[in-house]
Amino acid sequence: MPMKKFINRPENIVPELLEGFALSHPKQIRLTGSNLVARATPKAKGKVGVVTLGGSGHEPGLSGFVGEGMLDISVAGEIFAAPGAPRCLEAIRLADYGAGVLFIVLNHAGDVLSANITMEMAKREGLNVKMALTHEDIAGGSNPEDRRGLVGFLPVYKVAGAAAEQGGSLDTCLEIAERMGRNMRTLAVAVQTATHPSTGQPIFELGDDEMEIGMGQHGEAGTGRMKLKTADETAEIVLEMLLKDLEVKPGEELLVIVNGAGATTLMELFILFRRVHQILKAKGIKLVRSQVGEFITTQEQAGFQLMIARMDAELIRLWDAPSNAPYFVVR
Amino acid sequence: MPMKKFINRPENIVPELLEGFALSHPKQIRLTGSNLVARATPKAKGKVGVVTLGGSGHEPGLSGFVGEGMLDISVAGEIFAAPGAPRCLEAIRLADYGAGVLFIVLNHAGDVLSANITMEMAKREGLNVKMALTHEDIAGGSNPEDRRGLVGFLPVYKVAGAAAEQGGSLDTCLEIAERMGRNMRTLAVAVQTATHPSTGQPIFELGDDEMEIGMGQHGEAGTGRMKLKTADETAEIVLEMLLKDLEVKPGEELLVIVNGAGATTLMELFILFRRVHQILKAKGIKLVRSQVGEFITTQEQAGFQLMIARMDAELIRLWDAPSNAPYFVVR
Amino acid sequence: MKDGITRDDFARMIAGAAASIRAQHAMLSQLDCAAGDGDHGTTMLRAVERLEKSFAPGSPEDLKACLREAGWNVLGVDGGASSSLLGTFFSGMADAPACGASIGASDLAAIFEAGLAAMRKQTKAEPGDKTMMDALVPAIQALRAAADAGKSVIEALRDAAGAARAGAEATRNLTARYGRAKLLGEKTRGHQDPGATSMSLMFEGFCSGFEESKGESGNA
Amino acid sequence: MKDGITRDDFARMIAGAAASIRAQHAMLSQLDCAAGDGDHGTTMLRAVERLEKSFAPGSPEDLKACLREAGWNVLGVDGGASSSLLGTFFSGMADAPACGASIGASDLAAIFEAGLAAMRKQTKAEPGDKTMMDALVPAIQALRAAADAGKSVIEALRDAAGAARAGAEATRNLTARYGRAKLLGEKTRGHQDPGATSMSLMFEGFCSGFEESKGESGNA
Ligand SMILES: Nc1ncnc2c1ncn2[C@@H]1O[C@H](COP(=O)(O)OP(=O)(O)O)[C@@H](O)[C@H]1O
Ligand SMILES: Nc1ncnc2c1ncn2[C@@H]1O[C@H](COP(=O)(O)OP(=O)(O)O)[C@@H](O)[C@H]1O
Ligand SMILES: [Mg+2]
Ligand SMILES: [Mg+2]
Ligand SMILES: [Mg+2]
Ligand SMILES: [Mg+2]
Repeated sequence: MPMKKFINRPENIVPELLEGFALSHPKQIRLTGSNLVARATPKAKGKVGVVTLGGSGHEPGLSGFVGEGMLDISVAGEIFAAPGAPRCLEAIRLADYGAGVLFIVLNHAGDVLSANITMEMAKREGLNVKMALTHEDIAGGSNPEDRRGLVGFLPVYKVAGAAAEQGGSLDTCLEIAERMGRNMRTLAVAVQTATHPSTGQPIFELGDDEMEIGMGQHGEAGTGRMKLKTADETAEIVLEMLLKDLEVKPGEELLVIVNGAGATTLMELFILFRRVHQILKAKGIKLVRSQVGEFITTQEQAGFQLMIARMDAELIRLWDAPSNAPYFVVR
Repeated sequence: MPMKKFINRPENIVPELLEGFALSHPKQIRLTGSNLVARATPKAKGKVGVVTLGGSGHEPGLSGFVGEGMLDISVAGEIFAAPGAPRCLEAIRLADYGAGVLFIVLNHAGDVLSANITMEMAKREGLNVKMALTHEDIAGGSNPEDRRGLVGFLPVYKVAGAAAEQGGSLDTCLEIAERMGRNMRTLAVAVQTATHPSTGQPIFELGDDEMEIGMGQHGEAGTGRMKLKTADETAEIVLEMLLKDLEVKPGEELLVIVNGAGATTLMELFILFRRVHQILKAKGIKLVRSQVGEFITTQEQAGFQLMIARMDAELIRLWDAPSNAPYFVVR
Repeated sequence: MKDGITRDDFARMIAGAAASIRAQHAMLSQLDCAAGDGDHGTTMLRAVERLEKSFAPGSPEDLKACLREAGWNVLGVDGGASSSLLGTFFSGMADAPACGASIGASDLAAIFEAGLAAMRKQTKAEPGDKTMMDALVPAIQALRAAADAGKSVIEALRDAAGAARAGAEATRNLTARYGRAKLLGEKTRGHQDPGATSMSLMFEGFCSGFEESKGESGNA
Repeated sequence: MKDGITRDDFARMIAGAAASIRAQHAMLSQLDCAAGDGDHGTTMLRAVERLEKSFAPGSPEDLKACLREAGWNVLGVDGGASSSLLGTFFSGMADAPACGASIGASDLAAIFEAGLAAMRKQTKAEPGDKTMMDALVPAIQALRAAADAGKSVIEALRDAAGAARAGAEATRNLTARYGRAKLLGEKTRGHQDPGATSMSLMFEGFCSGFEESKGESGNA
């Protein structure tokens, strides 16, 4: 069966999608250098630049969050593959407005490798850059190194981006990013695989009546296969695991994100969120902010990521700060 | 094969999704009366209210666009089914702040029936309400009555909503809505069916190597089946049909919307948009505004809608006006 | 008058229609998959449930009031085209002058005619357009003809049900010109219209409900 | 010195590796489907293309400069873990002191060792972890042992290729502890690691490229 995707030649997917993205948001972003997604209007001198990297095929993530109040530059790799160090280095040079650069990296093998090589090169060049690694996927087990970075990138970009926009120093921005990172947890659920847009191959196999908890963004099979459950049951299982891992106590304030994997509808995400809201309320935990939508997708995979994060007053203030990123406008 | 959707009991889908939606955007919207989606803070007295109706299962459409600068109330029906007149009437009563109500209706058999019955009841009650019908789907042929209302609801809500917010009279708002409506055209393409969330049945059948141009929102089979084409070829075919129907001339200014049907990725929408941009540029037609994303979906159907609209200075100004609707924030 | 209809008879006619729809709702949804969105059975289920409630113990004694309530409740089903039309049908019935306490075949025809007239304000569909009108219009015509010929209520209802069934079956060879199915045009041939089918089922139910009400056997 | 290697010999070794990867890239992507994302063959294709370009006519005459260029270019493939590691490998080779104009087996071992040392700054994976290291480390060890034993370049390369193949094949029974596959843990057993497989293919290619370069037959 031919792949039912609107593409042209597979090897042109990434440049073409970036071109289309840039053309569709000319006021917010532009392509610069080696296809780097940058803010249309660079930040003022003396402010910290915020850069990220990651594979393509997860739209709107990650480049959808370039804009005032969030990222300065996103370095997009090939489909599901990290960009190499040369383009990352170029991005860091460009995003250095004199106050250094915060480099936000999601914990995935390829991204981290590339980021480490970049950091080494950047330091050799004398660039002032610090790296913040996100790793909030509790499916990875208890070792933080094994926890991947999932939709938690969103609050990290948001609060660190706001801190940078407001003139925070590189150390301040790093501290904010790390504080956000330490206080968040994500778990992913998949019910249906996607096809790899370059190869047309299904990414993983899942039985007709199965779902999997602990799914990765690229569909690498996770660990918890089980029979399909209702929305309420699924939300309960996932939320309980997250609350336990983050050791959330009654009275604490949470940000909740429900991220759709691609083919799962917003309708379903609302139904799941409703149950999350009910459970938190019953436990006396305060749901102070939330987002329900598609922030990082894996093609037409069906499933979702649930993220919770413990917030403090400063994180909330930064989360609420304005942004004109194409897929995260905050007034 | 069981349906792979995160739902609970099929008959509870709509109330549960509305509950989740309202809980996820407490600052912008709330549920009122018989599950009507209303602005959290009602408009000031003396302004025109803007109300719409439509089936559920198309999230974020239509209720995702309730907010300051757009809709006052959205009346959501069952999955793919228009709400009945009683709830529409209730909404119109609630949205009457003393300057009358604009009732925006998408041309679909059930919606129009319900809207007409509502209008009759409203008039019997002496309510000041006017109806604007959207019908921009050129797949319906040359008779406007046969043209369905597709994603064109978005600019109509936006410009009429902005006019109302700015204090325009009911006649002004109606004129704006109708002017926007007259100047827009949409065509839909489908490559993969969705399952009906209540029944688990596929909505239509399409061969493994087929696509269909002229698809409806509910997947009622359209008219133009053909072999799958590349993104560029598909964009060319659809855009040419739209430009011809709207009789667009070089130098004119267009708004373009690429709306994903559900499972089609933003990646693909960008690739399609890129080609649209190239063609318009080559023809000397000005693409002045654009939106690429999911505004009205049909479950996990794959495909897209392409909409073009001829803009004038006033329509652009209203399009650019602020909005805090959950799925259409404009700063 | 043995042959007359009271509010309670009407309630049993409704109960009969409800039973008939309940037994066939899956088939109705299936029919709606061919050229629609597969929800017709579900909508009709909700509609007849509300019809029954409108005539349940505790509802008004007055037939007119019950019918008005029934119409409003069916309009409130949020089920798309068919519930709006069916709701309008019952609302319209309430406007019939003949809508008194005990009524004959001719009054019954007048009541149904008033319902049909109200529907015609909302849809231009007529028999031949492949909609519920293909069953409803001939059914009401047969009812009127039977009444005019002096037939009893049950005879008139049987004529109506027969006409409705024939009308519904004939939709198989028609091309849809209204509703969702319209866009499919010629492709709708070969499938019986779901709305017409449910109208035929409702008239069958009216018969059996009325028979039960009067304790009559099938060979009146 | 007949057995020495020049920049041009190195270029032909690269060409041999490229040919070997090209012939098998679909299989490599297929292997990557089992516990990865199915792109390894594509990435390796792009990587070897860039390696070839870095040694193409017009590129620096100096082996060191070519290797540095090759490393940078492979890093720029944007292909995830493997291109970053392979790029680092070639960048690292450029830092070897032995990297002169004409080199022997021992110098070649030193060059590869420098590449490996650079990689080890980026990954803690060692043989047994089911990564490309399972092929690369024994291959370079075999190269060194052959050089120390006074074998010719081609003999040393053949030993290396044999060790790489054995290492790659042995990954089938290992559990992944690095890269994307790590999350799958025990489930990765039974599948040969794609990265190790491509390293083995590259060493085979080095041999055949070098043989062609020297016009030697297989039984040297
Ligand atoms: N304009 C119309 N006039 C008469 N009957 C109609 C009209 N539109 C639809 N119908 C009837 O409604 C039926 C479909 O009902 P249903 O599936 O419940 O509603 P929807 O089409 O909104 O999903 C059709 O089979 C047809 O008989
Ligand atoms: N940390 C690591 N150390 C060594 N080799 C690694 C590491 N991570 C991945 N690899 C190798 O890379 C291979 C996968 O390469 P590839 O599929 O091209 O990259 P990606 O996993 O980013 O898609 C694995 O089979 C493994 O051999
Ligand atoms: Mg999607
Ligand atoms: Mg979607
Ligand atoms: Mg239907
Ligand atoms: Mg891979």
